[in-house]
Amino acid sequence: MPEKQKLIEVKNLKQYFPVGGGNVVKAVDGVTFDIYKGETLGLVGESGCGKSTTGRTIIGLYKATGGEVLFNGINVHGKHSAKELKELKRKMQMIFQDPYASLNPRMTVADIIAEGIDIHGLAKTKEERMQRVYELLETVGLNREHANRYPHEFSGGQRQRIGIARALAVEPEFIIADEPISALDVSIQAQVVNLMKKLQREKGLTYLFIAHDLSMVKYISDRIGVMYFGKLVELADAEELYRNPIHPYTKALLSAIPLPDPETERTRKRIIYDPSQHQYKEGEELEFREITPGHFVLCSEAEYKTYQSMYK
Amino acid sequence: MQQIPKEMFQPAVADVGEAEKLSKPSLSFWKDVSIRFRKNKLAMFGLILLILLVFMAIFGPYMTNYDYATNDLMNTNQPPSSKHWFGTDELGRDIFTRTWYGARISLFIGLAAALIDLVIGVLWGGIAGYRGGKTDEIMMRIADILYGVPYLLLVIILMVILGQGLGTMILAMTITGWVNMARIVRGQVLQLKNQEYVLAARTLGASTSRIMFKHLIPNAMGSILVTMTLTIPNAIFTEAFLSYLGLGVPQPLASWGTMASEGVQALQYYPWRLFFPATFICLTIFAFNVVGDGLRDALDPKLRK
Amino acid sequence: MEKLLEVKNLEVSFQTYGGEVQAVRGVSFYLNKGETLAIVGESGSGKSVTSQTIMRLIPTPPGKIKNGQIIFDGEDLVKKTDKEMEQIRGKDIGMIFQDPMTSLNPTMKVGKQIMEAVMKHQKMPRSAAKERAIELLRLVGIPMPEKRVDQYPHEFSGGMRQRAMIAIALASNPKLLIADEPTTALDVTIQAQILELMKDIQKKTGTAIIFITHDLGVVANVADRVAVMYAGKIVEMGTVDEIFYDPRHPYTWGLLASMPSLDSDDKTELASIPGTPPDLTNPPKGDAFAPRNPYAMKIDFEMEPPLFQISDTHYAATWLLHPDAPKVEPPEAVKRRLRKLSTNYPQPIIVRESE
Amino acid sequence: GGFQKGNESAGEKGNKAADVPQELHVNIKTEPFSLNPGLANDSVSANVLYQTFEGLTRIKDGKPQLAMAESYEVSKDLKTYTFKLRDAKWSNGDPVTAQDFEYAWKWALDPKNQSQYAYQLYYVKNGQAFNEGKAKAEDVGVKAIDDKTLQVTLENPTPYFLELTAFYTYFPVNSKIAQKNPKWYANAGPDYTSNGPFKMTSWEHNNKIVLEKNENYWDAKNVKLTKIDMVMVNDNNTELSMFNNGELDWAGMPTGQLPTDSLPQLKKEGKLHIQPIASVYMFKFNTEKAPLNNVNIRKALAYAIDRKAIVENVTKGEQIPAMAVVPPTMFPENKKGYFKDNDVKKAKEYLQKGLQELGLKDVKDLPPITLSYNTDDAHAKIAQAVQDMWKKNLGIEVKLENAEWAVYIEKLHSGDYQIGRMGWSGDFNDPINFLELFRDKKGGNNDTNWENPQYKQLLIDSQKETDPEKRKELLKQAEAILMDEMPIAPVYFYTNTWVQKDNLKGVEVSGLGDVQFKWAYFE
Amino acid sequence: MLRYISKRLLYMLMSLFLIVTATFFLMRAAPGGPFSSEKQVPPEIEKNLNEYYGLDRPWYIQYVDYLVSVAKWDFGPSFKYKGQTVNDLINEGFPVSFFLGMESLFIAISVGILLGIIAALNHNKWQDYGAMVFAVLGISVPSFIMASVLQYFLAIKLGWFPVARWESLQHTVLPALALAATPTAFIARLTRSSMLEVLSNDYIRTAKAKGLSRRQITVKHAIRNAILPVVTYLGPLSAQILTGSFVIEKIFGIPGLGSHFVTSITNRDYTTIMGVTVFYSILLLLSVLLVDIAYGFIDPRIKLAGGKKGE
Ligand SMILES: Nc1ncnc2c1ncn2[C@@H]1O[C@H](COP(=O)(O)OP(=O)(O)OP(=O)(O)O)[C@@H](O)[C@H]1O
Ligand SMILES: Nc1ncnc2c1ncn2[C@@H]1O[C@H](COP(=O)(O)OP(=O)(O)OP(=O)(O)O)[C@@H](O)[C@H]1O
Ligand SMILES: [Mg+2]
Ligand SMILES: [Mg+2]
Repeated sequence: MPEKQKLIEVKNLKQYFPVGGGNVVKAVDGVTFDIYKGETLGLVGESGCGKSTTGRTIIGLYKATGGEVLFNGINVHGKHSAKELKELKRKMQMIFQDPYASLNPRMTVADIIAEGIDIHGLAKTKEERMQRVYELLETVGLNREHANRYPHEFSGGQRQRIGIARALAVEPEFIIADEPISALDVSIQAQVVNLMKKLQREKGLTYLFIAHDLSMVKYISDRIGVMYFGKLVELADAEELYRNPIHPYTKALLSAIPLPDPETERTRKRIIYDPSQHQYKEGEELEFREITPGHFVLCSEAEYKTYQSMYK
Repeated sequence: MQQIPKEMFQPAVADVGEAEKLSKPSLSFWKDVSIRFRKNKLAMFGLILLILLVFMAIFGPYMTNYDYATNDLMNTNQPPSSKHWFGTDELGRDIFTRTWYGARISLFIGLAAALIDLVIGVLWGGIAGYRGGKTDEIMMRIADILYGVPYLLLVIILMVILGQGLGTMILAMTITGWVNMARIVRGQVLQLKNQEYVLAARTLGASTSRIMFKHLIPNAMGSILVTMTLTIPNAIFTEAFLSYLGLGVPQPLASWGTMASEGVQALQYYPWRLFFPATFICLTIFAFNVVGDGLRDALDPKLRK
Repeated sequence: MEKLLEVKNLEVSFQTYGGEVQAVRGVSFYLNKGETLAIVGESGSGKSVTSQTIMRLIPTPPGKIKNGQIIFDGEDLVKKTDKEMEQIRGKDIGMIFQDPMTSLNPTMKVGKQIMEAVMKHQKMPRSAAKERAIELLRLVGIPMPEKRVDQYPHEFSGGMRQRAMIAIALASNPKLLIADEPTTALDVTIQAQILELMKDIQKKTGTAIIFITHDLGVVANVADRVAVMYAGKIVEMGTVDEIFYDPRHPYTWGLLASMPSLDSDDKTELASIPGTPPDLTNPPKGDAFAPRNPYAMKIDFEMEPPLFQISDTHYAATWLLHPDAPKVEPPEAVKRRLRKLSTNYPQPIIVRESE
Repeated sequence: GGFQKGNESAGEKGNKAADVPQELHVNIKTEPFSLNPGLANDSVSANVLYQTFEGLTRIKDGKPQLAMAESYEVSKDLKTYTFKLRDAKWSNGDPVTAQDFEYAWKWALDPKNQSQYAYQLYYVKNGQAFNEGKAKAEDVGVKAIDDKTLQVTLENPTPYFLELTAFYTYFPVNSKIAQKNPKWYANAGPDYTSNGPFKMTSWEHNNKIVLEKNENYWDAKNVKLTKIDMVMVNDNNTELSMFNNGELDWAGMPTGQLPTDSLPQLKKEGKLHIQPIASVYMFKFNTEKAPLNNVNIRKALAYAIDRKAIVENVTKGEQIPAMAVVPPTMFPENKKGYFKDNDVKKAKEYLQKGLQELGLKDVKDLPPITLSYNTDDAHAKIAQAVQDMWKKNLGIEVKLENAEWAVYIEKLHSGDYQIGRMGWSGDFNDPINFLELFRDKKGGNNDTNWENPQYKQLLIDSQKETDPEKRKELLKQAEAILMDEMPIAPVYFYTNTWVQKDNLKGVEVSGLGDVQFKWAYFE
Repeated sequence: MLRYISKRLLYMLMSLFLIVTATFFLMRAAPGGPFSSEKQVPPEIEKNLNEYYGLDRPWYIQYVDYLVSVAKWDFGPSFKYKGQTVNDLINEGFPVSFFLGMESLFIAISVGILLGIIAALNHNKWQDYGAMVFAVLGISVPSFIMASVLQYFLAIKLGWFPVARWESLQHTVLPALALAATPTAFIARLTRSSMLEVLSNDYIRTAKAKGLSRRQITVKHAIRNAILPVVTYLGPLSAQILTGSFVIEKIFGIPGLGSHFVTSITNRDYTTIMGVTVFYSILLLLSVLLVDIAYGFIDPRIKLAGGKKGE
């Protein structure tokens, strides 16, 4: 494998939320991974395991409780001049999980999409700006006519596409896509994914792709991380992960994928993951260990041994 | 079954050119707002009323042969009649004429103070709320302090230092007037600033001012407009209060505020002295309110009719 | 079988300054007791609007039911007053909204929002309602529900909010459950859990479900029948098997062909339906799908296709079923699925003329 | 509504006087500054103190009558008064002694005791010196010879001394209590004793004072009212409304005030009571500011005021146009005054003359003139009326400027004004009250920067003159000088205006504008 | 939370200190003094007085004295009302103003919010317009006119209420109404405007889907989300209203605290100015603090306490 350049380095990232009574929710609890330039890292995991929080912390919407995030070697959470920050912001974009909430109800779609263009001065003239907006609308499968409408006048999927168009508008280098296509019909999903791929090919974009649709994740991702309860439990090449899932949660996940075939669906059995099945002993160190090159699993020393033996 | 010619079942492709055409010209946000506003009858009525009031403020005084200052001590406190449409006051001056002279001052003061309050208040409250933390603390404490120091004392000092004049008056009027606006805006901003769309704008690298003006303020517009419509009557009557301290318009020039506060003394005897200025204040505020409401509705795309 | 719901020729449009958006343009379908109808279709095709119209929840104005009937339990919901609807909503018809973040009250604890639904129709005391809320949260797979009931929506993840919405809808065991993309934000394990839960409830109480989703895997899993919508119309409707093994409408073909497959490691471009969906402000003449239809014929640009019946349960609206139309091959990915179904009529018959 | 009711009930009960409740409800507007006679310095306090306390003399029908004093003797040089006190008691039964007087006067003069009105006692020998810390208390010319004999030595002969002893600063204080409890005057209670016709039984600060008949008063048999409710409502319209509603028996001056706008109607209904008082409304000219340094300009301005129009149409209380400075209550002939009211012709002549003297061709060339007044509706109206008159009659455009009271008075006292309004009232019934004002350029309240040696001399002479007629002559000469040099333009003499229950009788409103309810009763 | 509150209390002290300082210097800079009157006090007496009240000492000593007196909550004797201390004035006046203020606040909040809701629920219907007309009257007619008008019509013409003074509950009705008019109207407008925004939110739709009635939706879902601006406004408002209003007290002859705010200044009664200012400021600062705390309860997304925020 050729030496790849790290675009994002996430080091022992922690994000805790205080909730009533002095309790904290450890939404992200010590996550470490890298994303290489030009690749797509898929992030899957149980709902509520901290995927969105990871994404939001990486882009700097939350101040990390611990750990750091480097973008091209620059600490995202460090102090920056306004100009640096703006540039950094342009290079990193996020597609929000909640399409509707992330659209200002008082702005027309054109203004929403063009916001990034305006901020970074990417269009010289009004016409150019509108041209860009129309282009973007069409690339995400919307109509030019939609430009003057307001977010509440759209269907869920259409809103989601507005969010995608907004992120693409500034031509970023890195996009955190938080369930970007969940509300789209498959044909448009395909259209959007194709577009993302195309951009990746042409412009070397890097994605952190958070999703639940495992077939789509598999299709788009180069590598996939699996999260469970704030921790990354497994990380491997996409193919590898699907072929050889090691962590029991990953296995459970893969067994639960519904298939577009009524017959198989009627008979499918899924594996149920029970965290207690690990039977970790008191004081056992859980670490992210490399089972085979590029395939990491969060496990104890004992498990590590068994996993490795299983593999061979 | 209906007969359909066979050739209709020949494969065909869409005419691309047609799809490219835009059926509706694109409207800017403000154009959109203005269209919506104009469809609101009541708001348009308010606007016309305002224009009428301004018109009268400009031309009203010339519709009679009286001026605002000349006494007619033989004809004091006359009820409205064909000679004096709104009656006369305690010095026999024509209330109609004075009302429209007063309109000039009151409308100007009301608008000027409201605008200044709006600008300062919105910026102050917006920045404090959005920045939060120390900034918020310091800015809001400054507002508290201004609010805590006796206003009357403040104004007396202003009067002594700066002397009478329009500038002093406006300053006196706005020195604490914006605080309410700032508080309201801050409250709204606190509520809005964690909305996803603000976060989204932040990830796009939007500057604070952009977030304020494009995201926070438009969404807080309802409360801002309402607060502003309160600022106007406040200013009109603050002017009367300042006159009391010698800071308002010098006598014998009239303003609605001073006319009303003098008129209220005569409520039981010569009610027209209160009625006319008070009515025009009410009408003005009414007009501003309906215009404000109309604007609010027009700015809220969800409330389309 | 008893029809619980019958929607007849429903037309809904929205007044905007850009013109009238004809979101739903004559939708008819029915739903039996205890049955699950999946609605799939293009994004923006009117699925949510249709389902919200059944609940009479589209905002009016700007929305307006221009035409049609919604017969629920023998009564036409379109004619009901708001007060009467209050008795039906939540109790007889439960609904899961598509946008879980904005559909939950941000200033009310999640538990309370569930309790409210419980208390409204089941007259439960407060403490019992809270127990029930916790139970519901547990049922939808939220860990530590005792703690979570007292949290606010913004402290929930996207999927958890969605599950809270599901809990609200399930709270009062409605006769009809409308689930508008209820599992989009759920991972597959939880999704499976939820689907099982829904089926379970359906078995126990005979709830009928309208299930709107884009995930054809889920459709295959839950649906008895499937309706495919495009541009405000149902273009094809049939049992799951009919839709998956014998689709007739080119849009349905397009959908089935667009899915990536888990088994193949093929990283070539996904098939998608080219072009953009029509703008519903001025829907095109003829078949709305025609401009994107690789099999389009001249007539598609001229006349709306009539509805053809292929079997007792299978309908499709496409000129391709016309006897005069040329025989065409569906795309490769679809062809692989095709099976001969014994229930089909020998010839599709027109059941509704095009206007 | 209410007024009618009040009338009816009064008429009904008029026949059986004994049944009419002898309870009086009046409004005193505000909280009195202090109900310690030695500390009081405002009319509100005065109007309470005149009911509760009594000095050596008491004013009735404008003349001092013996009150606490049974008799008195004056020495030849008019400088020593020896008062014999009558057998009187404090409201708690303690006897009123000469020591109580001595104590009270010295207490007020004592610089330690922050009495603002201590100067009212400066007539007493060494009073001023003691107050300024230049003499000891023993040196002050007031001495209790025995329990019932009080000897007062004066600094100079003071013809009006018996008037002064009716003034509240000269009231006695129950020295026994006051020595024990220095804060005796803060509240009603056992320590608040008084020697007047009424005693204070309740004092709700800022709200209400209740006086009841003092059974220990020496003249109690002549006191008919059993109770006086003094409420504090500082709003003219409210006051009148309360009266109309039957909630007050008296509205208007001297304790309260009627709204100006109500006067014409009240007059028409015949309800209005009007009584002239010793008080003058005037405009002061700053004689050091151009163009008011020119006497002819001042005269022009003064002559061009139409006073009659003002009192009839603006102030409306039958005030008397003032073409003099001493009120007609003291100099009855001053009703006519020294010049003609609204003498536009003369005024124009003076103006021409003045302009000539100033070397100006036209009124337009006059330096700008500002007329100042303290904020008040009445003052504002008068100022505007005068402004208009000057403009119409003389073509002089003056600017108006108003200020809050304290700011205004500061400006006036510091000479930072051109023309300023001022009202002046007498503390006691003597012209000197008004003339003294302009004796010295730097004499505290002069403000006009005007001084005239001749005038000054006349006043000094008058002080030594024992013959009242001759003294009056001297004072009149002085007034004539004042009216010739016109450092002030008098406008009108005040009147007291009020409405009262018809069956209320015997209220004594003095020419100085204070009120006594001692003899009041309802019939 | 506790930490936040104690921090805020500290800031409060600082603000109070600044208010006291500013007031002190403004007060001393204002022309005229406590003893200036048309009959000027002879300079010697004035000297005595100044000495007695410590006004002859250098300003910094006086300033420190004031600070100390504020700290000890002993504002000293009133310069004008001899024999009364400023603490007396406050202790006597405040209960009256407080009572009246509470009454007005109650009216303002309940009627205002109710009107606002009715107007919003019936947007652009006659109820809305009716509420608007009412609100316009309330907003554009200041309390001194409102007071006189109420007095004239309800007390003098109709005789329903006593004209003035502070004696029975009946006496409180008119002043409370007059005092409440503007706040009521403003609260109604604020409520209406934010209710309109809230009512178009999706969660209202969810509430409808649960089958909740309009009333339940309004009470349980809409108000809380719409109330924030009202609460903001209520903070300083309650400090103002509870310490009394000069004009209302004047017109109705009410022995409240409000009149002291004005008369102490026109009288240049230094100690009283200081006392009432400090008293009012404390109330103001406290109510502003309460509002900020209330924010967190009303909208859990607002976190002032933690101060956590990206960047
Ligand atoms: N309030 C509204 N005003 C105007 N147009 C609207 C409004 N609500 C929905 N629409 C339009 O109606 C059409 C149908 O929307 P609907 O939400 O039903 O789509 P959907 O099928 O649910 O799509 P998705 O799968 O993306 O959720 C869309 O084209 C949308 O733009
Ligand atoms: N602002 C917050 N305050 C408190 N807890 C929070 C907050 N945001 C997220 N959490 C908690 O953090 C955890 C992770 O949330 P996150 O949104 O990252 O999950 P997710 O992996 O994106 O899930 P989903 O797939 O359902 O969107 C959840 O338990 C959630 O309840
Ligand atoms: Mg998420
Ligand atoms: Mg939808």
